[in-house]
Amino acid sequence: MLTAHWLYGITGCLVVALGLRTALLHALLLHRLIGINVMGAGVFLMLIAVAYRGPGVAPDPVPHALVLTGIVVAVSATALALALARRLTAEQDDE
Amino acid sequence: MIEVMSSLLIVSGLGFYLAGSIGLLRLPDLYSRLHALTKADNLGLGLLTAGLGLYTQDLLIALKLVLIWLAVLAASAASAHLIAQHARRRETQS
Amino acid sequence: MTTSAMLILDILMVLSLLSLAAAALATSDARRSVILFMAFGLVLALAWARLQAPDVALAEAAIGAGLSGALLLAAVGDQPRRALTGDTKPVHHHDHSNLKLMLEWTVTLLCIAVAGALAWALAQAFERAPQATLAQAVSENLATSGVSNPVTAVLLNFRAYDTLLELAVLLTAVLGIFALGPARPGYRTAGPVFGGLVRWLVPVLILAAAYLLWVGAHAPGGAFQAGATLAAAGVVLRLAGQRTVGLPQGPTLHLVIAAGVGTFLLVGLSLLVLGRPFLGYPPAWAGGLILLIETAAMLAIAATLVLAFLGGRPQPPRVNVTGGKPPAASISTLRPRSREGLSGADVPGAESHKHFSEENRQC
Amino acid sequence: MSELLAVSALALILSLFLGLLRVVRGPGAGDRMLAMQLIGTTGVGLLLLLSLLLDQTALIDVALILALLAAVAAAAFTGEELETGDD
Amino acid sequence: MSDTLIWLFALPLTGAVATLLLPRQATALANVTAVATTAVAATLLHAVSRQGTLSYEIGGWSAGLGIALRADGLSTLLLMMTALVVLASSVYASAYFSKAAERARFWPLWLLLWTALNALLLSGDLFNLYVTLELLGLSAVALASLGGKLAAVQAALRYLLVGLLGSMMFLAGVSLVYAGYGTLDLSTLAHTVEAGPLAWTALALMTAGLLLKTALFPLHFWLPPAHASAPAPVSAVLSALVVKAAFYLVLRLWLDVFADLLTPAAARLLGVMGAAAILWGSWRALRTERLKLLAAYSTVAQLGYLFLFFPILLAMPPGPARDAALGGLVILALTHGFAKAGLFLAIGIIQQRCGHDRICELDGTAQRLPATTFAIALGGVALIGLPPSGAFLGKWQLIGGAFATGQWLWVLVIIAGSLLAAAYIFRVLGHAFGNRAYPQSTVTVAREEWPALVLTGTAVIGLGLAGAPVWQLLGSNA
Repeated sequence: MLTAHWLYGITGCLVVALGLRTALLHALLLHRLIGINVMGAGVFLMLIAVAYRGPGVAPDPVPHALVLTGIVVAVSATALALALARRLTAEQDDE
Repeated sequence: MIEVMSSLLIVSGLGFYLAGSIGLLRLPDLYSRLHALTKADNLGLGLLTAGLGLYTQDLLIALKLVLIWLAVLAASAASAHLIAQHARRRETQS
Repeated sequence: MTTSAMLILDILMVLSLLSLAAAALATSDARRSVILFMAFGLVLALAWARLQAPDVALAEAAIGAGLSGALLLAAVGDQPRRALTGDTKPVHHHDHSNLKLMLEWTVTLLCIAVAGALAWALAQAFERAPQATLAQAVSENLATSGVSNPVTAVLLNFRAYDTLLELAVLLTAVLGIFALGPARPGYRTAGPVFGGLVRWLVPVLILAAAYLLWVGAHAPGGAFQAGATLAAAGVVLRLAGQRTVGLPQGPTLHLVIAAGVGTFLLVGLSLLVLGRPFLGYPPAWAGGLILLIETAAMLAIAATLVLAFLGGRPQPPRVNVTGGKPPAASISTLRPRSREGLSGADVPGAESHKHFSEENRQC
Repeated sequence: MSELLAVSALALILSLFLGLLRVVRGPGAGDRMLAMQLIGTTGVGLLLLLSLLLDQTALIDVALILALLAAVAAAAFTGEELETGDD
Repeated sequence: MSDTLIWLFALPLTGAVATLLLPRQATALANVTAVATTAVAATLLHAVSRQGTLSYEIGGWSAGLGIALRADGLSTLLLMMTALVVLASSVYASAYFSKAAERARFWPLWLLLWTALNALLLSGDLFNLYVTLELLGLSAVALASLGGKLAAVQAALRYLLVGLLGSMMFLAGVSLVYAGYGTLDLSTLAHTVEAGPLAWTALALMTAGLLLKTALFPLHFWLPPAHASAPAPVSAVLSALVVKAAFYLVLRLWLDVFADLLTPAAARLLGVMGAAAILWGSWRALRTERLKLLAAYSTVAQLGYLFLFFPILLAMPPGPARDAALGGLVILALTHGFAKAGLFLAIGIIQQRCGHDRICELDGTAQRLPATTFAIALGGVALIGLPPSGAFLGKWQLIGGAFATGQWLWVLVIIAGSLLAAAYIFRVLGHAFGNRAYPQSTVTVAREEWPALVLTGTAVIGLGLAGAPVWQLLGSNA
């Protein structure tokens, strides 16, 4: 019975749902973007919780590597979205 | 003996941490919080690292701990100053 | 005693994560939301540490708690000044039409269902607890991978192809940013206090990056963490008023941002031409090749993250920015033109009418 | 001794929780950033404790990065962006 | 021979780096890359048709620990279509972008998009597929925003957010799979997966994410503005290939990996959404004022046909009839790819020559741009599904399958959709052949008109004749 991975895994599920709700419903762009990032964090929590094998046991390194990749990809996407948003405001000001 | 010493250091470090957090919550405005805080958390971390360094008895780790403490000390002094300056500038502008 | 203390610690950690996520998403003030999101990232880094994922904790400490916060703060940057000292409540545009309310409830129920299904599935997964996981395969092949940190072995050897494509994603993002316009105007030159901070923080960050790169072969660390730390040095320099933050100009800049993908391809294809599998390092060479790729990847990652913070190609000092259209409003006030949101109904072609004016040549 | 470390970690996360309250409550952005500094330092302390508690030396490196990046975050928060006309 | 799998993604990626580093020679480099990659794709097609499925273990690590690439009949056909469409669009784009700066921005992103498409079609690993999806999404968004106008940027931003949401849902499903089965390799997973909440949730999440990316009604709202406001060659590739890549993954997951736990109800849901897409997309295409938007809405409708196959395929027992239906699906997808790409390229020419793409003001286009108008007509033949186009074969299989499995309701949808398609195509042609007198001279087949002609010609004639080889290729390693 490993309580820690349950605790963090279920938290991951809840965090995914929180992020998803904002990403779907919020009117403001920045919040949607943060929502998607929070959703990603929830997925990462699930993955790392799955990798956890209890105190003193080496965890599964594969999910760790996947999450690292996921973090970098998420940052790239966020950066592109912010650049698009900046251009969009500039274009709107031009109107 | 060393264990007792390090325990004492750690526990007193924790005291400063808690004092800092409570101060942050209870004190009325930004500037008083700033004063309370910078002292509390730096001392807290200082005592904590001293205790932990004593406990591990590993020179390399102790060195790293000192480095971390110095970094936090310098960084938090500067950032506290910057935040205060920033807030003041906003106040005068508005 | 220890276990119950850890249990309470876990519960508190999980509660902080949930409440920070909820708070960051509930507030309608952009800056507040970003700060709360940064706090969320910080606690997340602690959670990774707690779950014995130090590699991820390093990346999260550098990116989640630091860099993406800086990116988002820069995006909120041009907000009306009053929002900075006191959080004046922004005006809410709540039109409680029945349709909108219904939509909100439907989506909320959907999200609850998603959380439930995820938890249910995860429960089954924990019960199944697959016996032959990849962890075993990783540890069996670690000796021939060229590094002793299993996470680095997965990232740069066993699943190196993922990492190659991930570097391509970074390259795509930075090229997309370049195509969208020039960099932000920049920052005021640092005052004495800030200047003092920069003077020691930047060299320490660079040293830390080099350390993380080196240590990644046998301990937590590696190209990503090092790249993000190096990028932090660039961000600090930019904040202190430097314009180009040490990035090269023109073609050399392209060389740096393509360094990760380029080196990876060069190594992989050379091995292929020499009769080995693509990215199949000979065990004796693996360590060196991985370090080579990681160094190039670190530079590319750092450059990309800094460029993302600048918002475009760095402008050489004192050359006037022409043709740039820096935004006056902030994106926090920006709404997608249709109010329905992502889940909304069909958006007809109304928005494209402006496109007519493209080039009004005679037919 | 490990018990002491565990209880200390618990105390630190309580302190962190209190700091988070200030981040959530504000009221000003400055207050929030100040509280961020505190939870940054608390996080550093917690990481150091965890590194001994879980016997993971690498967490000391995490603490170092966290400390450095907290300063970067503060700088990002207070940086004075130029207006377009300032050039 | 299996080295071709590596070159298929390595060549465009190398080309992307090369065009970035040598912007002056970018156009030449990109065209060389396009020809070389197409040659590799043709080699692969040849090899797969003779030897069956090819696979490659990257780094020499066995699938599971490492990542395996796989090319079977389905993925090879799509790879070939991708190569031909991108090659033709590259030739077109070489003339389309007039400024050197535009070209320098365009080519690296273009080749990165191609890398993503090929990597996605080859990948046999779930997490790797997530990375390729992100690469595809980001490069597509960056290209779509190149138009630079407000509409383009706005559409690109929405496209990005939808794409990110889709990939996150996909990743959540992937995480569940790894949690429960301890593997990410598709073929290993196909053997170990078993019905239960875990597999259902994982499949539902991945499918939902992919449906968002493939713009199946009612998740299509982002597609028309994004495809209509991008530069013409980009629109061509977005409509012909990018949405189809996500569709391919749905097909892969449903028919190969999770085949054992599908229920008719789930397939029927996809069918209903597909039917709604056909009717709604065709109706909007008929009502729209702009040619580009028409083409974009028609993409929404055409994707609907592909999803109609799901309830029919699932109702059929494995055997020759099912293989024939699957072949019909692939031919329909290929035909649409070629026809829609050609259509967008042709519309781009009209837009450049006339300065607009309003349907009601197209009068006289047939006299001015006969070749381009002919390309539009050919594309129209394929979209309606008239013989001898490949779409005719595809729809024939679809109708036959619907009757065979007693689902005749779908037949009505197909007929209605085809009639609507005929209506919107003839509306365009009616205007184009309108005989308002224009003083300008006739443009004979110009260099940039060729790609559109070749693509639409392939859709109508090439694929109409190539039916048998396609079935053979799919059957040889089913």
